[in-house]
Amino acid sequence: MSEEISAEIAVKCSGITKVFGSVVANDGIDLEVKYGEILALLGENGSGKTTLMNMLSGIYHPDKGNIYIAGKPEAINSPMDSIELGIGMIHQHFKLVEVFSAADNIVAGTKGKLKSKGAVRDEIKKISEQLGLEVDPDKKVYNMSVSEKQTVEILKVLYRGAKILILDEPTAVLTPQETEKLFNILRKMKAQGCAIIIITHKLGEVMDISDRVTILRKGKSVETVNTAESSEKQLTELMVGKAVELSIERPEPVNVKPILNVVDLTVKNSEGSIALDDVSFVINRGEILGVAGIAGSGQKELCETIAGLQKIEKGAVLYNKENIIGKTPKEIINLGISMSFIPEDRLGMGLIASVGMTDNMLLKTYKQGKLCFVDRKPAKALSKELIEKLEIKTPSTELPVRMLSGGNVQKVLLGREIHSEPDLLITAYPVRGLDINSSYLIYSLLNEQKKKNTAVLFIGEDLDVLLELCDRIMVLCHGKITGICDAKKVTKEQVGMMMTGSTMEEVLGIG
Amino acid sequence: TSAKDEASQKSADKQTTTLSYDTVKIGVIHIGNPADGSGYTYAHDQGIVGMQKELGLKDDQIVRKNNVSDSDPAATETAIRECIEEGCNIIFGTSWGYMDKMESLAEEYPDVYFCHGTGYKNNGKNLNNYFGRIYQARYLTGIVAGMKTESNLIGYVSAMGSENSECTGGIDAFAMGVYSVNPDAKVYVKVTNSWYSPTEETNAAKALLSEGCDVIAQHCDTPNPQLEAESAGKWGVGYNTDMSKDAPKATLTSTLWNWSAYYTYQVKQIVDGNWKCENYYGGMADGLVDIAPLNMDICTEDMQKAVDEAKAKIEDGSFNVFDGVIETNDGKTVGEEGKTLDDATITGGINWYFKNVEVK
Amino acid sequence: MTRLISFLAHAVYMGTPLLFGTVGEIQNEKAGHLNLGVEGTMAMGACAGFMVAYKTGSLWLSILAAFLMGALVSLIYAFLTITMMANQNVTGLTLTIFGTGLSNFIGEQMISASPTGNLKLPDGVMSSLKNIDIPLLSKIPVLGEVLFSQNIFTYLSIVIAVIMFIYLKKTKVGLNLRTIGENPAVADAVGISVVKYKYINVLIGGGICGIGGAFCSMVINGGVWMANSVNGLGWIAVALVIFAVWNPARAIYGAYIFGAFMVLKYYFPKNLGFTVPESFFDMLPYLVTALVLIITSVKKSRERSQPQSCGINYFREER
Amino acid sequence: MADIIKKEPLIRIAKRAERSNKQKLIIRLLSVLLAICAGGIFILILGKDPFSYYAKMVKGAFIGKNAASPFMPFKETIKIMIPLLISSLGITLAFKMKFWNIGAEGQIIMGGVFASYFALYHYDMPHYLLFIVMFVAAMIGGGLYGIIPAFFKAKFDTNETLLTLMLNYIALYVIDWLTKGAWQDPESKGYPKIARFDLNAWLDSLGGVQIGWLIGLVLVVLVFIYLKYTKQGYEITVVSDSHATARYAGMSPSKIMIRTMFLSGAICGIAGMVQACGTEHTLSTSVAGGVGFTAIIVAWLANLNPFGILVVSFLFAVLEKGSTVVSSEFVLSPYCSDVLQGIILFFVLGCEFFIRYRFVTRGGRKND
Ligand SMILES: Nc1ncnc2c1ncn2[C@@H]1O[C@H](COP(=O)(O)OP(=O)(O)OP(=O)(O)O)[C@@H](O)[C@H]1O
Ligand SMILES: Nc1ncnc2c1ncn2[C@@H]1O[C@H](COP(=O)(O)OP(=O)(O)OP(=O)(O)O)[C@@H](O)[C@H]1O
Ligand SMILES: [Mg+2]
Ligand SMILES: [Mg+2]
Repeated sequence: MSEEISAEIAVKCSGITKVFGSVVANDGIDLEVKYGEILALLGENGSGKTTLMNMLSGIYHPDKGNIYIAGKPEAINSPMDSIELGIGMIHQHFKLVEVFSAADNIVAGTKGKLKSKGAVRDEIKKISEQLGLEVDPDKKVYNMSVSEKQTVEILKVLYRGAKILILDEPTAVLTPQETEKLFNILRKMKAQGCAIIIITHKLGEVMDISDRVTILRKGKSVETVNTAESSEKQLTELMVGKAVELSIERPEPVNVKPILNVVDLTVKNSEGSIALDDVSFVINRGEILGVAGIAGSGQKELCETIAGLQKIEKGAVLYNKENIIGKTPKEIINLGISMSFIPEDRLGMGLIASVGMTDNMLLKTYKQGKLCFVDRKPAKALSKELIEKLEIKTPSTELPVRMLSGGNVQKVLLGREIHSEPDLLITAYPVRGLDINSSYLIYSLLNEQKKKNTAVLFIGEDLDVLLELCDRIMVLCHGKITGICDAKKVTKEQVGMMMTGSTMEEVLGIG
Repeated sequence: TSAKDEASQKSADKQTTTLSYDTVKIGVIHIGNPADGSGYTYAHDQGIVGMQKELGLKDDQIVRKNNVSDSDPAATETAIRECIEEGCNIIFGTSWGYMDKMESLAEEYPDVYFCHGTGYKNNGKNLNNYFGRIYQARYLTGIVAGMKTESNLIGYVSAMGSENSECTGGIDAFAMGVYSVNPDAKVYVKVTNSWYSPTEETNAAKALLSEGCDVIAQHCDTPNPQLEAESAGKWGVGYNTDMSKDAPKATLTSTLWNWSAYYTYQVKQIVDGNWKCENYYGGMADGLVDIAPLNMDICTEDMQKAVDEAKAKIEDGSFNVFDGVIETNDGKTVGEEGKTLDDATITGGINWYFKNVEVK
Repeated sequence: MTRLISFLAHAVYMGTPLLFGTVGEIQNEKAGHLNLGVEGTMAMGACAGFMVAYKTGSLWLSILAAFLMGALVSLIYAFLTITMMANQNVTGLTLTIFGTGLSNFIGEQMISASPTGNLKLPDGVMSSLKNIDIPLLSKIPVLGEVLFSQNIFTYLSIVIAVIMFIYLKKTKVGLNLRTIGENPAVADAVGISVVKYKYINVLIGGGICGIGGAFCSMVINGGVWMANSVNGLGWIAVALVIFAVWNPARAIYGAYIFGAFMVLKYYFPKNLGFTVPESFFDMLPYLVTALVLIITSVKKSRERSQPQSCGINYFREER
Repeated sequence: MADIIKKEPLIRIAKRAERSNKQKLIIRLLSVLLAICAGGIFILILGKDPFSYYAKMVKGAFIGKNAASPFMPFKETIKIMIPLLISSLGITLAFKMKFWNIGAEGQIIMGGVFASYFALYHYDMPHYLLFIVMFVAAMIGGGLYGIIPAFFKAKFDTNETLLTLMLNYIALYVIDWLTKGAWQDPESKGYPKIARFDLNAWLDSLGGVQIGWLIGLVLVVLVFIYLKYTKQGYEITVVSDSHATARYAGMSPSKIMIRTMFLSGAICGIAGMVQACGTEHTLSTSVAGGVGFTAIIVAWLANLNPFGILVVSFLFAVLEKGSTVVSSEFVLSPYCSDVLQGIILFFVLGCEFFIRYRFVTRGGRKND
């Protein structure tokens, strides 16, 4: 069983299989990564990437197969074993204790006695300086921005002296600038001899950072290629298993007329600081208005204000010239305003995780039935229709949606919202964490809405997509609008600069 | 309801059932657990055991239902029904709260004799009541406490407040006993608001001790007040059973129930065909109440003498405790010269405290 | 003044079993386990402590026994909720039924086996349970009489609370435990062995509750065995955890404040010209707890709240 | 430097695919069987024969020795079941909303108190009118008492588990106070208690048992329909899952929470009224008598299914009634039945595990 494996090979998986109930998540996967190398792991949603990495980090236990670390066969029974082997993983969802300080989060679980605050601070400082990270050790996690949290996660791993680093979709929530910073750190670590495995759905990033790419499809490892000898197109085809056309159409807006007019809107967030600062803009029927901005720049509050979920400080939101401020969500619905809104946190807000599709379809229409009873028949029919139309993978309309994969959850939500034939569709990060194929499906669904003369507010994070899909782009920075520009006339760099605070005038040089 | 009609029909035919020592079967409803080894339930159960011995009944002629909360009518009913189920023809309910349920079940089962302890109801057919002049014994223990106290402060842990005539009357009798030998002594009362609560009783005793009381008397079910006195190096007067078993260094004497006197009398009456459905209100002369032998390690011969003298007067009826005009602690008086309080007042109408009592 | 001092000293005395229960429950909750079985655990500790003292005459052995018994019955809870992932509330309630019943049952069996018909602790134990004046400290006016002229259990409870405070706040294992209580998935991912920590802390917490039980049976009941000696104190201890905002150091004075409410009725002046119903005094500790619960929630603070994962069982592969 | 392959643990836990309803039922039945066996061992330790113990217990809960009324024990069993069933149904509403209402005890008491006011002071109205008045009063009493924790939970996110627990004790002392004060029976000759209700205020009996059982059965159906088919039931599902989702759908989680807790408390209040007017015929501190706590266990074991609750509460009543019969026949301590009940529950609770997980032994990598 023990074949000779070079100690240069940091991780070697051979024939790893993992089954959950009736789902085969990993099916005889092989993978290899050397010290001083960055390997990208690519695959459609549900192809088993996270599962495989979770086995390296000791969260799951493989049903079959062997794992070799630094050339030796190892059984990783728990995260502790994994850490002892020098493996550090940054998970798809942050694993941080919200009420702890950065330092406590970093130190928890490490060996040895609890060091004094000063000593810990010095150590953290030393590591951060080496790689150009910045973090305040005493800051509480709940006060941190997404990228700060990410930094703490990285420090956690480094503090333990990991030589093998696994990052599961670390860039999904980062701005391009932050991503670049992260990549610089990774390159430095690679130079220091670390082995790095990174998972991302963004092909540009794969091309940018990795040395080699391993592609998973339906739980199997189908191919490993050298990044330099490959192209985005080839990777996509390997991942999907067939040739695909990846382009976003942008039909010309027709019948454009204003539907929503936001005037001088100021909103505080739940912590009491200003989240939206004197914001004014117009959304038109028949166009897609993109919103760009670093996460936490007020996108959430904007969506929630329009949906009637936020208290405001001042300003007005005129919907067909009627001010909807002060109305409850129910009143907004009752007014006959059909507004649809896809929340940032799909399962936390928008869907009922513990029940099936049928009951989820009812969420906004359950009041319609006669008397005090809920009429489930139309909802069931709608579920079946959506399963067919959107290729939602679920064994039954009654399986709790919590059990569905992320991509399918997204389709359920979007399907329901679109089905209500809204005049205004608000979507926030609708493709976050989705694979390329599913993402393009969503884009075409949005375009379909646009063609039906719906107004679409699209809050996105991938600037390439924003630039390709939207008609106009509004850029938010710290709750202020730094510019609203024609998507066809700006570049990615210009939008990026506006996201960090430069005004449109400065960027585009318009006096 | 038709069963009920039938039943009352039957009862009309034969008001009382004749029983023999072989066929008699006795159900006892206990509020606590006789196995606890002391306290109210233990005292009643000793009475049952004594009666059983006296009359030579077999073990299976006694059915016990233990831990039947007397503030739980549902549990009470279940317990009584179970006894009847098992063939009991005499039911003794030992606690006050069983009264209403016993009354209604007595109606439903006219063939069964119901005897309820400590209450007042009587249906003239098959439900009577039994209780005793425990205040007589309390008076005697008051004499002991009054002679023993050095600080002239005597503590009294009472389960219930002045709304309860049994407790209040007991305190008054005790305080009168104290007064008879030591007019300077005061009786401090603290109320636990519960018949059985180890924690509350300890706390009440502790508080009394901290106020300088050096004898702790009690009308509650655990020996904790005695034990608390013992660990403080002070003295006490127990209740229900001889608590010198629990606190030999502290308990001067205890107010005792000797329920076997009643149980034996009652069962005999029934079997002998002498059931008259009268209420029973026995006293020291009947042997129903008494005080435990003085603990001579800490008591004196003088105390014994004083107790014996008073006891003789009570037994021969020349002294009735609540005789004459009684001064209360709010400056009023009750009673009339040359008369004694009637039993109805004693059992249900005492809500005043004797002049040397202070509720703290 | 002396009445006030006795009142305060008495409050400390009554606060003692509460302090054990509260510290034990804090440790449980810090491990993510809302253990409603404190009452039953204390009852079993009461039984074991008493019986061992009765048989051996050794105070220290009896405290050890109470601790071990508390830990042992907590093992049932731990196994059911940690390994078998049973609902914590229901398991805790069941533990209370079971523990109280078994404690009373064993006591009853022992009484019937005793020749005197009662169980009384040997004099040696009783004398070691007397109040001990701490040299010097007990001479401090007021404070000395209130705090430093108490029973061995009281001192032990304070020591345990302080140790627990240091453990939770100042040590690595404490930090690891708090991580588990907040988010076991995080703890697991950083290599803290969640199951082991949970078992150890739930068991030790139970053991501490057990000692509190021993106080009830051995001290409050003056050395004679009585059924139901814990008598609801376990429930107050559970509620007190909130008052103490999961901080064992705050639990110390929290317990004494609650102790004070429990004995207030015996010290409240009766000559004020109005009478407060006894029922009201009995209600007071619960009423105050309810108010404290509400007030603490009004001015909520993220750090000073229940550990996030409390009440939710953890399974690594769950999502 | 020998290659040491770390062994995998001897036993580890793995999730299993969803069980079918039939499998679930079988597992639950097996767990009850196992629990009974474990209880049997305890009985054996007591030196009694477990078979005759259980036989006597079951028989004792159904059939009596008295030939004239052989089913009296069964009626007693039903009487025990009634408040348990009704309050479990009440709790279920709250639990469905993930509102951990352990305050059924207090809500039962408050229902009892409100109903008793009419039974004590306005008993002279027509019997059925009185019944309706008491019924409504009980619902209002229990319901209002249920609203208190819901209000604070909605407003300040106050921990409801502990607040409801405290409210139980507060309610208890309210009765205590009524007993010794305002409502003390004037006839009680110096002993604090509340008077026995006038016959007019007693609940009718049907089939030899107070009508509460019928009320319970009706409530089973109503609660089932309410949760499964009504709009309000749907709202409860949504709120239980996520307040944010509910708000997003235009619902007001606070309103729903308060409404649901009103109903939950109101149903518990009915249990109090049924117990006071149907069984106890007076109001006492033990009108709830721990039923509120047992109801939590019942509701949970029944998986919050109203029909399941019917079955489980009946089994509990059998256990309780049967235990008192055996313990007096076998001359056993009353505490034995608590211990036995605990043992049985521990096993049943533990066995729920096998519905969702399985143990995998080392090397045993089969997948089912
Ligand atoms: N807790 C669970 N219990 C049982 N099955 C689950 C559970 N969680 C997920 N699944 C199964 O996992 C599948 C997908 O889960 P997962 O969210 O990991 O996919 P994914 O690859 O992340 O998808 P996406 O990329 O769309 O987010 C579902 O179809 C479901 O059957
Ligand atoms: N805990 C779990 N329980 C049950 N099934 C699971 C679980 N985790 C993963 N799966 C299954 O394993 C499959 C692979 O999931 P995994 O999360 O590894 O996908 P992924 O490649 O990481 O997808 P994504 O790109 O969305 O992150 C899923 O489709 C799901 O069916
Ligand atoms: Mg993944
Ligand atoms: Mg995913």
